Formats: sequence, C-alpha cells, structure tokens
Amino acid sequence: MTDARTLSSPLDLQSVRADFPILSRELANGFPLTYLDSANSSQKPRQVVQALEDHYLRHNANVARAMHQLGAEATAAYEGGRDKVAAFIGAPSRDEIVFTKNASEALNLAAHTLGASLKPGDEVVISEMEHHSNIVPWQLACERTGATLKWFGVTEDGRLDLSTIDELLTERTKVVALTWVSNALGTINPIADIATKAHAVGATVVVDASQAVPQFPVDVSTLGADLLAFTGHKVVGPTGIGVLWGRYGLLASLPPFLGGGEMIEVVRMTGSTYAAPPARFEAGTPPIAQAVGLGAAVDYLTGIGMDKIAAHEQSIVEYALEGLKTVPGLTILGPKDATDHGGAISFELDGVHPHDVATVLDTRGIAVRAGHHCARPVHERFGVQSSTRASFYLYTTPEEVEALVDGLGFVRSFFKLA
Amino acid sequence: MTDARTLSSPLDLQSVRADFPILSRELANGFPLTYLDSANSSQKPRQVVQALEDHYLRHNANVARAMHQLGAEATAAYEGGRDKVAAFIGAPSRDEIVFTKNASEALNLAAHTLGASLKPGDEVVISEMEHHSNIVPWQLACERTGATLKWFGVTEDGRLDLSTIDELLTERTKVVALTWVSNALGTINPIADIATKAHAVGATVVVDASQAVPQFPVDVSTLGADLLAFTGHKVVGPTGIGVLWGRYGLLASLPPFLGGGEMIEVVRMTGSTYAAPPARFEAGTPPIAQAVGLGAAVDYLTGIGMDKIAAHEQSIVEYALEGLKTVPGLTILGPKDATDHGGAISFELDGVHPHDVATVLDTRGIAVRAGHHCARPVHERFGVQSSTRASFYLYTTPEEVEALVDGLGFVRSFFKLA
Amino acid sequence: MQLDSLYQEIILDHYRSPHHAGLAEPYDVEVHHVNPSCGDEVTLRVELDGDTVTGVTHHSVGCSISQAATSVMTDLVIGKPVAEGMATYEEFLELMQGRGNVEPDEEVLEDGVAFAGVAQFPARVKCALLGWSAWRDATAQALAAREGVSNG
Amino acid sequence: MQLDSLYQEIILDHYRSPHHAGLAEPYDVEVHHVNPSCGDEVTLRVELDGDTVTGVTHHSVGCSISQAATSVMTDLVIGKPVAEGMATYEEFLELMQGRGNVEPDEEVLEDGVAFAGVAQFPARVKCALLGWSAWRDATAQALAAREGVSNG
Ligand SMILES: Cc1ncc(COP(=O)(O)O)c(C=O)c1O
Ligand SMILES: Cc1ncc(COP(=O)(O)O)c(C=O)c1O
Repeated sequence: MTDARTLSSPLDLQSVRADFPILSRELANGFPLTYLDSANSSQKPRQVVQALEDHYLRHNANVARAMHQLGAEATAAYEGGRDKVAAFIGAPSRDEIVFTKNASEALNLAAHTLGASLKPGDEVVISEMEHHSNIVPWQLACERTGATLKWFGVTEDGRLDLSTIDELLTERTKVVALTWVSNALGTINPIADIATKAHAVGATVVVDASQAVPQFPVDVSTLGADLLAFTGHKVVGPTGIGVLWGRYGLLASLPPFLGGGEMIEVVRMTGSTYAAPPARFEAGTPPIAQAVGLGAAVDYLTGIGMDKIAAHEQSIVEYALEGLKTVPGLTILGPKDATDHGGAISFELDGVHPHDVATVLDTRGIAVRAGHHCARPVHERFGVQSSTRASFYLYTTPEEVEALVDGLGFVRSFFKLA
Repeated sequence: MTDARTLSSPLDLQSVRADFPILSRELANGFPLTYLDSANSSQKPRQVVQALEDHYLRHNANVARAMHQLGAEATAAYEGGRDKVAAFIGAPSRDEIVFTKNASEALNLAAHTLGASLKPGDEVVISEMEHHSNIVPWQLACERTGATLKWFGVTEDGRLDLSTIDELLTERTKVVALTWVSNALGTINPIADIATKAHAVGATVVVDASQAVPQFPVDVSTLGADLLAFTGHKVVGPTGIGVLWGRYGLLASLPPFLGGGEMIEVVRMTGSTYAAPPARFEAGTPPIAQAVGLGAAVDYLTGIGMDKIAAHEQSIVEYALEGLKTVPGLTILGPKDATDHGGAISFELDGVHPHDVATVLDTRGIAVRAGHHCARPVHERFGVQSSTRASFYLYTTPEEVEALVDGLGFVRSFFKLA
Repeated sequence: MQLDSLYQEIILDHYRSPHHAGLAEPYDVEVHHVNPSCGDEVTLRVELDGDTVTGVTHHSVGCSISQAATSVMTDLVIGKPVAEGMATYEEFLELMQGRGNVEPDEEVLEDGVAFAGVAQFPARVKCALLGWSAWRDATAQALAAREGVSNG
Repeated sequence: MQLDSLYQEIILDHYRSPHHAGLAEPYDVEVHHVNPSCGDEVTLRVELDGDTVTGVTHHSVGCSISQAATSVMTDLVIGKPVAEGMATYEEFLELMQGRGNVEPDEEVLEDGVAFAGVAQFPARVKCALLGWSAWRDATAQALAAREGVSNG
C-alpha cells in the first residue's frame, strides 16, 4: 500500500457515491469496482434513471406533433430538457440548443453545414490532439469540397503548439475546430485566445467540449465559440443524446443536414422549405426520453455544483499525477503537472503493452482504458501506438487512485519487471 | 353507446395491458387514457424500462473500446441487442444491422451513401404517400447530385398507382424508395412485386418499414429489399434508436456517412480508412442502452407473437372501420376496407377541423393525432390540409374503439352538427 | 381542461366568418407562415402608412383557434401604430403562456380575451400565435424595406 | 477470470520472440489489418505454392495476446494446404468463442491451446483473432488473383 496522502476536495464523496449504485458492484474474484474510465463514459446517478423510468411509464408520447395531454406532457418534458441544457452552458437562448445523437453527430452536423460553403482554396484548421470525431468529419468535408485541412501540432509536453498560429490562421481559414480538453492527454486548451485570433481572420470557431462540459462550469456566452459540441453519456446522462450549441445567427444561416419529419416547414413533392433552428437540425423523432434524462443529469450536476466538481477533479488529478510518478518505468503522456489538466491521464508502462496493463488491472476490478482512445494521431505524435488511460469524475476517491497505483505495482511484478 | 360488437383477437388484452402501466393512467377530468396514437409512438412495457434501468445501474460502460469487465458486459448487451434485432427481422447476418438514432437518420444514411454515386440523368423514384422522412432526404440527395426525383401517384382509394410503373422504372432508375405501410392512409404496399421490377432495371430498393415492423412478422431475407429502415420507439422500444438493415454486400460497397470514433480503421491527419459494416456507419458512442431496450422490446413482441399481433391489428382495424362508418359526415382517407390495411385510419369529419376534433376527444382522454402526420403530399393529393388519425397496437381494445366512435358523436354535438 | 372555456362563442364566430379574410391589393409585404407540427398555414399581407398599420389581410387554412386568432388579430392592429400592435402582441403572448394564471385585460385585447382558455391547452397555444407571428414578421420586413429605401 | 490462465508461459514466450516476424520477399499478397477499437495492427504477407502455404511473415504492433496469436498462427499454417489452415482457424475460432466451455484439441491447435484462457476475457478475443483474419484475407486474395490469371 502506498503511503496515505490527503486529498482536499469540496465534495462529500460518500454521499455522491451513494447516488451511483453501480459503484458498489462487486466484480469477478470479489474485487469491488474501481471505475477509472469516466472520460470514456460516466456512470449514472439513480436520479437520472428514475427520470427516464417516470417518463416512459407515465408521460411517454411523441412530441410537437402530438396534440393530446400525453403529447403535451412529453413535449414539455423534452423542451424542458432543452431549457435545462441551455441554462447549464449559459446559452443566451434555448433555441440555440440542438439535440443530436452524440457529440460525433454534432460535429458532423457542423462539418456538413459549414462545409456546404467551403471551396477549393479554403482552409479548415484542427489539431493533432483531436478525437477522431473532430478529425474525420473535417477530412470528409475537405474531400467533398476541395478545401484543405491544416492542423496545430502538439508540443513535447502535450500542449497545443501555438508557435505557428500566425501562419496557420489566415484569410483562407474558414473554420477552426478544436477540442477544449484533450481526452487523451488531459490538456486544457486556451480556447478563448485562439477564438479571438480565429475571428480576426473571419473564421468560424467550433469547439469540441465533450471533455470540458463534464468537468467545469461552461459559459458559451463568453467563450468566443460559434458552435460547441458535447455528449450526454459523459455528463452522467443517458447514451443516445448529444448537444450542438450554436450562436443563433449562425445556426439560422446554415442549411439543413438530415431531412425528415419535424425539420420542415412545407413539404411538396417538388421541393421543401425548412423550419427555423433548432427544429431545422432535428429530423425525425428526437431523443425524447434522453433529453429528459439529460435534463435530470445537468440538474444533478448543478445540485452538486460544477465549481465543486471542477475543484474535485483538479485535486484528484494532482493526487493521481503524484501517485503515478512513484511507479517505476511509468511515463506520462501529455502535461505532467495539474495546471490546465483535465481529469484524464494517459501513460505508458515500460515493458508491458497497455492492453496487458488494462487486463491485469481489470482482474483486480480496476477499469481503465487501453488503446489510442480514439486519438490515434496524437499517439503517433509521441511515437507510441497506444497507452493506458485513467480518468476521474465527481465520484472518484483517493482510495481508488491508490488502488490504481498499487495495481500498477502488481502489473510490474506479474510481468516480472519488479 | 354504439351497439356492442365482437372482436376476434388471439391476444389476451388484459394481460398485455397489465405490462403497460401508462395505460391505467387517469387524465384530466377523471377520464381514463384511451391511447389511439401508436403509429406516432408506441407505449412501453415494464420489461423494456426494467432492461434500461438494469443496464444503467449495473452494467453501464462504453462499448467495443472498453476492455474491462463492465465494458465487456456493456458490449455484450449492446451487441446482444443487434443479435435480437437481426433475428426479429430475419436478417441473414448480425452485421447487416446498423443502429441509427431513428428511422429518419437511417433513411438519410441511405440517401447520402447511395447518393454518393448519383449523377445528372439518374432517377430516384419515391411515392406521393411517403412520410417526410422518406421524401426530404431524397430531395436533398437529388439537389446535391443533379439526379431527378420521380414518384408513384396514389389512387382515389389510397393505393399506390402502379399503372405508371413501366414508365417510371427505367434503366435511369437508380433507387426506388417506398414505404411498406403508409402512416397516413394505412395502406400496405406490394413491396416484393415492386422490388422485383426495380431490380430488373438495376435499381436499389429502399423500404421504409417504420409502420411495418411494429405490425406484422417481417423477413428481410425474402422481401426483396436492399435496405430497410425502422425506428425503435414504434416497436415498444426506447426513443433515440433506429435501425438500417442492408444486404451485406451492398453495405460493404457504400462509403461512410458520419465520421468519428468507432467507424474508422486507421486515422492519420492526412487521411483515414474505414471499418467494415456495421461499424462503418456507427460513428461515435452508439445508443448503447437504447439497443439494450430495443432488444428487450423485440423479445417482448416475440414473446407475444408477431403473428398474433398482426391478427389482432387486422381485427381491430376492421372493427374500427365499421365503427367509423357509422359516424355521420365522416370520410375515411385511404382504403376503406381492412384488406392490406395497417393499424392506422385517417379521416375527416365534415364541418370540424381535425385539430378541433383532436382537442375535443382529448378532453375525454382520447389521444389521436391531427395534422398532416408528416405526410403533407398525400394530404394535398386528396385536397385536404390535414386529417384526424386513430392508430392501434397490440394493447388496443374494442372498448377504446367504441370510446372513439362515441367521442366523435360528442364532437359533432359540441359543434352543433348533430 | 374545460371545453367551453376553449371554444368560446366569440372564437367560433370569428372562425365561421373571419375578418379581413381574402388577400387584398395593394400591400407592402406578403409572408407565408406555417405551423410545421400540425400543418396550419397562413398567407398574410400588410400595408403600412408611416408607422401606422393601414391594412392586414390573410388567407388561412387551419383550425378554429388559429383562424379565429388571426381574425381577432387583424381587428386589434389595423388602424393602430405599429408599436401599439407589437405591445398588444406581447400582452396576448403573456396570456397564452400563462397556463391560465394571467388575467386578460379586455381594454387591450378586446375579443382576444376569449382565448384565455387556450392557455390551458399547451398544444393549441401555437395555433393561437400563428397569425400574430406572420403579422410581426411581415411588419418587420415592411419597416426594414422602408429603412433600406430612405437610407439608400 | 484467472490471470495465469490468460498469460500462459507459452504466450509470453511467443510475445517476447514472435516466429516469422519481419516482412520477407518474395510474397504473393500483403495485407494490413487493424483492430480499430484498440489500435493493434498487423502487416502480413503470404506466399502460396499451388494450394500450399509456403510462407507467412508479419510485422505486428500490439499486445501480448495479438502478437503471440499471430506468431502461433504462422507455425500452424506454414507448410500446410490452405484448406487445412482454414480448418485450423475454424477450430481456433470455436475455442475463442466458447467462453471457456470448449476443450481444445492439442493435435490440431498445438501451441494454440494456450489461448484457451482468452475465451474468458471477451474483450481480448479480438486480439487473438487479428493475425488470423489477416492471414485469411491475404490467402483469399492470393487464391482469387491466381484464379483471375488462370481464367483470364
Ligand atoms: C412511415 C414512417 N416513416 C418514417 C418515420 C420516421 O420515424 P422517426 O421519427 O422515428 O425517425 C415514421 C414515423 O414518424 C413513419 O411513420
Ligand atoms: C474529446 C472528445 N470528442 C468527441 C467524443 C465523441 O463523443 P461521442 O462518442 O459521444 O460521440 C469524445 C468521446 O468519445 C471525446 O472524448
């Protein structure tokens, strides 16, 4: 056992954990669950699951189009989810919240609709530390339109390399699409500063906030982004829902993406006209119950306090960085101190492949992620094929971090490195 | 009260209804719920909601990429949903099942990926009785590519007008996209026959089975369709999930649609390669819990028996058609007898606008739909702007149909027509 | 949820014989608004003289609530300054969104008070607002067009 | 879920010194297979002589299980008729999908029996199959190419 250290967290972890029944599960061989994979998907509190259950069993109906009492209840519940999400991220208007199926669809929506006005000679700027979901949609948009994809590099210590910013951002730059918090390195990027420079050259700024919205208070009204994406299942909400926030004026200027019911104004066989945002971008029956669940999720987080959650993440990351540095042969990918560091740490363990690290930890109930974490380019940047990632959330305890550190010691001894 | 008639149904309606708690809800003014809007969205049995709850509170994790015990459980649960859906519709292989967010996304996926090889001079054939979700995606695809949109008309008695089929289907026809069961008219279309003719000219056949899969046994292995779409929330499953089935050979030949995590093989900044189907078409975190719920839903329907559900629908539609014909001033849109008639009936009531019909019924707890039901062109075809629609499912009782017929009598008297 | 509070006689009267129905010439701006979820449609023309609404005519397809509300709206705005019409709209909107807890002012809303009951039928609120949204849009366009001319 | 049943010594030996590693010339077909969910990659070359597998070489990046399984696979198929290799694959696949309920036949699978424990780690089954899928793909392509020639 590593020496006990202290963690200063504003959260009452025991009472938080009591809301997440899965955290008391016992796994194979009698080990308790040590869930260190929240950057992949967060666990759900009872409150969210109860909201889903109550919706399905008492208020279920289709929305908007349904004129009866259940329809009115379901519509109020769905649109109530939109109100809650708007308030949660500081959106000036509820009509700026578009519900998608996940962050990936939100980013594809951005790439398709902004892509509609791209042409050869135009440039789209991303970065080497993006999640695949903020790379591939822009690659496809550039293929469709003949625009050119450029990117920020990553420095040796895992930060965006901003030294090239003045060459990268020019009057040819139409879109700058960046992650706020790297899911692989944990790096928090200076979005506001980059957005200012991007706007100065007339580019539209798209922010992948999939790892940001779960972790700290977000206020889109002051951030400087034009579009921002995140995903429900990482903010203690359901799977099957994501969010695209957009400045209303921009959304109103964008063409439709998916076509179908609800996104239309008038459909004639010979051609159709489209509804105003957000409906324009919500084709078909939307994720109704999921919006209800997401509303309950952001209510839950707000009840705890996003500032407290951010402070807890900060403490636990610091605690984990310290602990991991005591493991022989362990190299941290990305920033090695807790400054501007989100709640995920990726690392290599000399002599053991990350999958093998993960499997051995798993036999002790410790759930981490191994692989490229949907961010292959940044792994290539560091000359590695994959890594092991531990990630934390509002329910993560220092004891769980200790279990990880001890577990890594066991991995080393199992593979005869210690 | 209308005279009591008899209904021959193979279902034990009381025990079916006991599985759907919402059906015992009391609405305003003490009226019980009479839910006649299942073509819009079906209600959910306890079993489906319990599957969701169990998944979220005991097995939740991300799939595929997660290598730990919870990840394995979540992956098995998600992929188990795929197995169940494949079996439910007779798909020769589980890899032919693509999960989308709803039927609309499935149809957009079809229109985008088939659309990628359309060019000016090519033709896409749909029909005048399509849901907007099977019109707008093809309009947008034709706009993008310069292909021409054509369509089957609708006969006076609400059937597809097949008299023009030989002019419509030519070697220029690349795609034929048709609804199996009309959500507005209830018409069941002869898909297999049309598919044979479409294949003879080399066209790909896309079937919108959103209203078919809920109602009768479906076997894609013999249908003749190449792609087929339906939606979870209409088969007693969750919102937030839809299905695109496709012949594997066809799916494997299609380009990607949405880009992101999970749909890739290798991502480099300079370009990416894509996974085989179904993963190729499932960008980002999929609707994991929703696939589990959909699996539970099709298990539930299979447990009851799709043949019995079909027989019940057939009886109840016949029963309802008879009942509605007794209402003075009521005109049925579409087929007036129960032959090849799905479980939805739209009608007009002379002198009362459909919204007003629906509102008056709603004050008696009767939930029907009023409007164009996302099928404006077919309403235009019949020279009306909207209609009232009653739709039925496995839990619909003859008493509910009587309540509708009585309610329409009340509507007439309220508006001083009787 | 009382039916009679929704379908007041005044509403049914306006529905049966809507005021200012039929599109008139001349006009400054024509707009076409739709309630996509149910399909109700209104084509509406406005004519302004300075800041005064001199004419509003419409062709509407829709339910009793949407047609009657459009009819009542024309009575409320024609002959009034644009600003007054907009203020009346705000008051009507407040009534509609009040879920039955707002006491309507008959001085301002005239026949519009008959719609108080609609607020208890959330699904129908959009119907009552369709004509108003068309009028506001058309009027805004007419004002903008005039600015464009006088500035240009 | 016993760790020692997963990481048998035979597996760790193959991992530390994989057989037939390093891409050799000449070859008929080269393929590149990836396990997209974790990123393991293998580049693999096959050479056939008639219906016999004469050479399989590979360059692999990945975990102990995927590398060891690829190594064992090369031993099992080289020098054998294609059909025999495919049959061995089927037996290996059955073992992998058996969740621990399939008794492996050492006559057929040789060192491959060491992977019996992998079947209890569903997340790792794909790792054990990566090299096999590459070999099957490359071999099928080589056969198809030859047919193309002999038919053409
Ligand atoms: C025939 C038909 N097609 C497509 C759809 C679209 O389904 P969804 O709204 O779930 O995308 C529906 C239902 O709304 C339908 O009835
Ligand atoms: C930074 C980042 N962007 C995008 C995504 C994609 O989210 P989803 O899989 O929910 O679409 C993720 C998570 O997987 C992420 O971490």
